[in-house]
Amino acid sequence: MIQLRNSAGGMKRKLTLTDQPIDESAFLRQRCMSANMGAAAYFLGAVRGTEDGAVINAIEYEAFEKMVVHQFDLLFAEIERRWPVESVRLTHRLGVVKVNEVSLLVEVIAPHRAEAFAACQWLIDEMKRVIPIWKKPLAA
Amino acid sequence: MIQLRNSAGGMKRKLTLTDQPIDESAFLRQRCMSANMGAAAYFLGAVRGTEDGAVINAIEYEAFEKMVVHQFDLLFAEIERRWPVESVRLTHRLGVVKVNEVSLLVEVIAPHRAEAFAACQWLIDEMKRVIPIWKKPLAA
Amino acid sequence: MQITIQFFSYLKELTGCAQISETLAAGATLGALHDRLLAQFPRLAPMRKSTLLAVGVDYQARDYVLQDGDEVSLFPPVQGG
Amino acid sequence: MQITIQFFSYLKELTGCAQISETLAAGATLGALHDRLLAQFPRLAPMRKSTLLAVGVDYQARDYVLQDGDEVSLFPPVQGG
Repeated sequence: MIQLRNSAGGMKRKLTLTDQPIDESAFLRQRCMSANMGAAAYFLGAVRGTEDGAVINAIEYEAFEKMVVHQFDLLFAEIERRWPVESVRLTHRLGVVKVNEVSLLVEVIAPHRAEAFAACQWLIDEMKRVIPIWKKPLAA
Repeated sequence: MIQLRNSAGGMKRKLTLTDQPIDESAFLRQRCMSANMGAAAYFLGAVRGTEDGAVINAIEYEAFEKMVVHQFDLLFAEIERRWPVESVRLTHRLGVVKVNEVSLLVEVIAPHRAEAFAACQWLIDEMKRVIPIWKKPLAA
Repeated sequence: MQITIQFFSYLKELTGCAQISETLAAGATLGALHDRLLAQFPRLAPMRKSTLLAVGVDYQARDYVLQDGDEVSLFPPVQGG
Repeated sequence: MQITIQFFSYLKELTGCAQISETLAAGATLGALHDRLLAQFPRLAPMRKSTLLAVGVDYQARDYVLQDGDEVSLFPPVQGG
């Protein structure tokens, strides 16, 4: 498991890459939200039972981990530049993830709803453009 | 506490209006997500320490409850018409809610990310337009 | 005919009451009732345009024709969340 | 100069190897290396335009001038989430 934290002064960031099942309630318990923050936008991605119309059993996620970490760092820095976000946390599971299991959790905390949603959606869109992780469906 | 559920055939819906603190982990434990669903968009709203620049201690939420329930029903029906959403849950706290406490939790489960985010944001936007709930800041 | 009127949020503070009852002639519209209430409670006048009007649990326009026993609600713009 | 090349995802299956090493003349560009790999592994050719190129942990354009010891990575469009 790779964990990357950074909260020196600016926006809090936490990236976790793990080949173990994601503990969503632990993720939530670790949330830290100050009194000036009014909004948390979350996203949870789970492995669906079909991929391109075919029934599957699981997805195997492969990552170029060193580059994943660096590219997320660039994305987090861009979020800090664009929005008044207090905290970004992202956990991505790697390896074999069975149908219905969680592959991704993202949380963005900001003063207001609009910026929390905007940053959360932007982060996921950019992740799907630049973060070197690949999916391989495993047939049922 | 008012709870409204409806899952006869179509989209699952659950509305909760409560004057007790919102138990976020219980809310999450009650999630039900089928194997065809890949995305859950959440939103959490909390009371901020300032309102219009003034430091506050809490917000008192007043509701016309009977109309709140009916108007949410209309919004849920519209979501079902517009997006392939499996489930919508919304919990709104009423009465006095202290700074940093949760006032709103929304969850939308859908096959894919785009529709989960779209429906979740649309629901909150519409809520702020038509649901008869009002805020009264209580000074610190 | 007899109509019940409820005030919510700060409209309630401006009128000094949560609920009143009015007797109206048959065929009276929601808009006519609103105008009468503005005359009766001049402090509501500045909010005239932003005030939302509902009958029962549905929003209605000013030309809505009231019926005996209707429950009318007046309130300011909503602010949930 | 000596360059290491890694393949990811199905590019690795198409080449049959995860990593190779190439000796290039000084001043060679990333694009020139890519062309050489396409000649060496013809099964990569159909993916030529969609293949992403990185040096170290950063994306680079085809005109990037390689340096001795660079680690180059080739991979298909990413699909996290």
